[in-house]
Amino acid sequence: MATITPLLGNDAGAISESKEAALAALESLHSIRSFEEAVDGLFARGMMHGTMHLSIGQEAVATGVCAALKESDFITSTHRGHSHCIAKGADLTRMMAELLAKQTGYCRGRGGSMHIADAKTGNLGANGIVAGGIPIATGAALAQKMKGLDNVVVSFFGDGATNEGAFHEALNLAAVWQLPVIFVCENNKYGMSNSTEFSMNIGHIAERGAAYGIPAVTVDGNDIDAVYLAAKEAVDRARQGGGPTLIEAETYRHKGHSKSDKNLYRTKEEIEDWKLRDPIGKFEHLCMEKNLLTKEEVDQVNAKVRETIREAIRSASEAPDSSPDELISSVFRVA
Amino acid sequence: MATITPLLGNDAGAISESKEAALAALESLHSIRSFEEAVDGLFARGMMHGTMHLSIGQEAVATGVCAALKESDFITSTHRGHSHCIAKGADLTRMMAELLAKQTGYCRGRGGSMHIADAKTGNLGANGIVAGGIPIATGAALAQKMKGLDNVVVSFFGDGATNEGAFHEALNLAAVWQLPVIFVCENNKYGMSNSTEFSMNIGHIAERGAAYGIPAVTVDGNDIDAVYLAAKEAVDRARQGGGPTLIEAETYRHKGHSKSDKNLYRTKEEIEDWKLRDPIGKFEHLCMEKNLLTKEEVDQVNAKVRETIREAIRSASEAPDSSPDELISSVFRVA
Amino acid sequence: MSQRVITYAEAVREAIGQAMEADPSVFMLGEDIGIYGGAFGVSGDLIQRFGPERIRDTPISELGIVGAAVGAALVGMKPIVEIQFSDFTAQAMDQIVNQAAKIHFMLGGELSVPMVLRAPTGSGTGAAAQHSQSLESWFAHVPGLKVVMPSSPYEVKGLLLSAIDDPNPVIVLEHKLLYKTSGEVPEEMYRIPIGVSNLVREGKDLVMVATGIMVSRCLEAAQELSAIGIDVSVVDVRSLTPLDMGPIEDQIRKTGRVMLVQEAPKHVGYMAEIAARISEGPAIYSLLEPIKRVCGMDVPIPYAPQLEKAVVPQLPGIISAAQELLRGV
Amino acid sequence: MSQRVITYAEAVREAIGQAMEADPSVFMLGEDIGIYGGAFGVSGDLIQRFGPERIRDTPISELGIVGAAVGAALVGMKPIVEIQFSDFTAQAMDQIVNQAAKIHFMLGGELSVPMVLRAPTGSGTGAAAQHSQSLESWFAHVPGLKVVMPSSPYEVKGLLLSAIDDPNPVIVLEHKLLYKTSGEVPEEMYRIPIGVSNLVREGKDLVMVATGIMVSRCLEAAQELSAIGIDVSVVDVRSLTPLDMGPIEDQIRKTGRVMLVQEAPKHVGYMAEIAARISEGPAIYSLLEPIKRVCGMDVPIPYAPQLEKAVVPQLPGIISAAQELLRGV
Ligand SMILES: Cc1ncc(C[n+]2csc(CCOP(=O)(O)OP(=O)(O)O)c2C)c(N)n1
Ligand SMILES: Cc1ncc(C[n+]2csc(CCOP(=O)(O)OP(=O)(O)O)c2C)c(N)n1
Ligand SMILES: [Mg+2]
Ligand SMILES: [Mg+2]
Repeated sequence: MATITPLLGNDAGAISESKEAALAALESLHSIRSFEEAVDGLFARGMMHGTMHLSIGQEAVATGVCAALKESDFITSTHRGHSHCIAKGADLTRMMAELLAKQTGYCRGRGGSMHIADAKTGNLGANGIVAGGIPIATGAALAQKMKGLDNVVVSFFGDGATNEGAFHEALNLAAVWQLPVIFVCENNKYGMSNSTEFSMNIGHIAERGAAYGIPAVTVDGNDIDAVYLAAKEAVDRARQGGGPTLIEAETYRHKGHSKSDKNLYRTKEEIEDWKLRDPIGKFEHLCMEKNLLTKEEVDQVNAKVRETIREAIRSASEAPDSSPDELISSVFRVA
Repeated sequence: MATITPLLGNDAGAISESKEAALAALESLHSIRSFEEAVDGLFARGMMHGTMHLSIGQEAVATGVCAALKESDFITSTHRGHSHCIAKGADLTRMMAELLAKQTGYCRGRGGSMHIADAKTGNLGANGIVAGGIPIATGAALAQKMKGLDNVVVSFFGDGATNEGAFHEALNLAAVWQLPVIFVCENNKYGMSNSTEFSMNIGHIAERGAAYGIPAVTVDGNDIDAVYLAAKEAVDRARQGGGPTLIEAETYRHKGHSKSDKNLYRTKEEIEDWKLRDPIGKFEHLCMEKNLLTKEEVDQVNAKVRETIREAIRSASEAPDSSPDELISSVFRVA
Repeated sequence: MSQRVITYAEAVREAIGQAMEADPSVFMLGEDIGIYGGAFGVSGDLIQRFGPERIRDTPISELGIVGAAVGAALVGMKPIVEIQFSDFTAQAMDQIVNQAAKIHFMLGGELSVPMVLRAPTGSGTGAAAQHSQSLESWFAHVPGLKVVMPSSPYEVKGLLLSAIDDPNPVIVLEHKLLYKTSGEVPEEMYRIPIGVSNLVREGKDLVMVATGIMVSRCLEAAQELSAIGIDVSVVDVRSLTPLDMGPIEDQIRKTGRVMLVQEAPKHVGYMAEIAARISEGPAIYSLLEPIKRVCGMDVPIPYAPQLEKAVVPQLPGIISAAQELLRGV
Repeated sequence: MSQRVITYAEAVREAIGQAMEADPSVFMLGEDIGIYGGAFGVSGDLIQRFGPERIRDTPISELGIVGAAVGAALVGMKPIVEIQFSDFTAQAMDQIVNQAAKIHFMLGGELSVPMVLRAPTGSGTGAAAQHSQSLESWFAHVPGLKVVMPSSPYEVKGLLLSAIDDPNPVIVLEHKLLYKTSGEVPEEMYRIPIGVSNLVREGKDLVMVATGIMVSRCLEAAQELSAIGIDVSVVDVRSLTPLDMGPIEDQIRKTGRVMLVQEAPKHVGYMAEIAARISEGPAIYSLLEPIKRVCGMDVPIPYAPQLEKAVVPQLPGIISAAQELLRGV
């Protein structure tokens, strides 16, 4: 097992105000990035198959949002879901094992990157279907309300997903029933090759909240403090029965949409420009500027994370391949 | 053939400002009401089968909107579609024949009330699927734009339909492509038994326009002038390349949702209250008050319409029943 | 068995009510199931008994509704979704097929979706092509879904209670013409296991294999045929996935003749699967005549009453098909 | 026939390009078909040739896209919709099934929907259960839809051009593993009629009936089997609706043995229909052995490469099934 201890249940104001919180957040940010860089490498060397969607550049959204959640809260995730998974506390070895199609992977090698779920940390699953998780999150939130629990559910999705009917129907249900669900849109400006300028006629996805009568806000998704504070407000409201919120976090993916992307639809300049606004660098810089963390401490986190990832790859690689014996018997759960 | 001459292509300001327009509008309003009252009666006497959705009380919306359209413009309609059909100029005999399952009906008896279409008057079809026609209207509008024609398309639908994903996806496409389509929501406060208070968390359906960046307005759907003027503005904008509009027309159906409705979800008082605001009575009153029409003229229209409906029933009844011989050969069009 | 006679709709309602009483995690959601009592009156007074939280009226948004059920099921609830007409499952296919059906397998086995999706199916009410389809073969083809078509009041109560118990998504297709039919139904909570075909009548000349409303129609036909000396077995498939070929093969072995009867259009319909199973052997060796399918025509359901009847198997057609089969034409 | 060899993806692109040149009402719409060139590179440079009006990139909204195509088709355009993976037709089933398929019939015959819906189908790319399905039987079962599964570059160009000409909605399912395969394709605009099965190889010992990618796999198997003295016919079903049983029945009459090969899960899959047609006679009388289906397993498509292969028919499995059929086991 190679786990990190992500920042969950932070309650001490902005993340950059507490050394402990900052360290945990940094560990989460770096774990996501290192995990995905490792995956990218394994992929390039032909050691992974299928397809792969990396969230490099977007790590602050998952990390900032999950910092406002407690363990018993739930999330639904997307095709670009490693960040959500890690920020909610998943075991990196089991994630890596899944991507390597191992029997010890989260999905026993049956799901791959797009389907990682982890019941233990409340991750109800990545989803290969754009917007597929949004109604599911709404239903999980309905269950919390019906059971009288104070858990909340976060649904992560992209800008492109907000053009799907599933987004619309789910937000409407959540609004009508005042469910404890937070809709977090990672607006990375593109749905595959389609920029938001082409796919919608509005400036901000948060404008869509008005159609359902739910509060909506736009935040800088590369500013983990901003993300966290918006999430915290929404989570608190939801937990107290105040209903859903739509949060739009503006961010950017450094890599292409997936392995087969030639990046023809955006400019080098745009990419470089966003790299300057990298959420991890930005957060490290802030912590050091504030004298919250030293360069050494930052490097230590980095080093620890790298070792954890190496360990994850090592033990995942040694695990047995996904077994064909249990295919038929796995379609239905036996009562 | 029993046709009326509905008001199309009005260009002379509010309908109640021109005698000619007022007479034509009144003919349309009465035709819709009389047609549906007749249908209600035939149904009660077991002479019609299937199900039936009546728009009695809502006639001003279809009539007011179509007054702003020209013949070559298109509409898509709904399960509650007689009004749209008649206001756009359909032949009442063929409509009645369809409801009576006759070979001479608009659908040759294959569609019934929920599927009447009339290519000649640009009616692309009623629809048994809630919100089913909205994306279709959008596509028809796309075709007008691509062909460089200045026709517009109106999509009629109910308040309940705006909770469907189809509504969302279609409005977004229309907005992104700036299509000449006008989305007309007949907000009669209920989707079957579900009041808008339960089915959405907003005060006005027009608030949904903001999610797509399209102009949206709420009008009194029982005031034919108000409907017409809003439609006219939207149609003119669309025709000039200004893109789509969402119009919410607030109205009410006097009858139940369909034949099997026991009306348990609304009060007698509410129904009576809305009957006092009946769009036809209101319009007649206005015209007489303005001395635009005399009581006699109004009665004449009424009498003419009644005779037309009687004639429609008479000739439709004499037509041959829908033929079973052409079932198989009618599934595919032969090139 | 009890002598109590209730309708099919009442049997559905009773099953749901009893399950909800027994298990607080069971609830119902769908359009107009509250004060309206359901488009076909199935939920009836459940709203009075259980209130609007557990008999949950929804906006018109089938995809959202099914998705909400999937999400609730994932975290321990047992939702029963009513889709107003089975035709509107088309709106929700992503959540049914890409989510509900696959989650348990695809996500590795920890999570599951104990959801029941009920939908009125079939033609006969003059509601035309978008309100009259029989789409069972779509669902039956999807790995991860169980599919049942209860053929009588007795069947629907027992199968529905099994569906609610089942930790997997189960699609329950209820023929809308059956809702008002009556039959003996015990008051206690009995279960009919999913995945077991039911031999409802035993004869020696031929076997009719049927689903849904065609079961009673075949039984009527069998009755009339017996008057002219033709002795017919009838097997109610009952559970389309998983499918139990046992009683079907037994009867073929005995009678040598098989008629497959469904309302859905013939082409690529469910009965094709049964024909395929038979023709893969060993039952094929017992056939004295080719298999005969008696199915809906390959057309959308028309509105006109005589046309609507003409396109799906009716009693006279079933009877004459049986006679043809026996004459070997 | 021309000697020019191009890929399947190029053949699709060429057909679309030629149709668009010939007819200004033909246009394409779908996700990422513009500058991206399509998720599988099919549209490629069409955006450069025809511009963004006619190679119309869309937001991610499959239901809206298909609905827009239906509406455009109703008023005289000839849209070609690309659904990025056939799995996402689940999102658009209402417009495909309740609208496109039924409009011509249900609305009385005046209007029609000359729409083509193309979608990459099948497994083999490690994309797991939501991106790898073979859903042809859904569409084939719906009256009002035509369904083709082109099995080679030559086939896809000819069938696609027929689909574009057709005044009815046609679903074109392109196996994603075929896109990079090459074959001879004439440059001119030739048509392959929809509704005609194709005998692609003639043998005397047994006939393999296959769809989509299984056609080439069966041809390979036939090749290998011929080396050990087994002489195999292969029929490419090509058009699933309407279905032409002619060549299939001919070959059964000749060989007495039939193997039905599809990638989709076996249960209630398309090949069940062919089995049913055979077993309804007269072809059944020519069978020397029971029918043999070689199909996908009834499981969602798994991610792990060896599992993904294990669940759909591969060459060795097809070969050994043929041998079993000949040995009568
Ligand atoms: C229903 C559906 N349509 C299309 C796709 C193909 N697809 C996968 S990811 C993607 C882009 C999603 O964009 P966005 O929601 O912005 O998320 P991002 O990839 O930017 O994180 C597309 C079109 C899909 N998986 N599901
Ligand atoms: C997709 C779909 N869901 C449900 C129905 C059943 N249904 C028919 S009309 C209706 C109510 C529609 O409400 P609204 O859109 O407000 O139109 P209104 O009937 O008030 O004119 C419902 C639920 C349907 N026909 N289609
Ligand atoms: Mg995006
Ligand atoms: Mg309404």
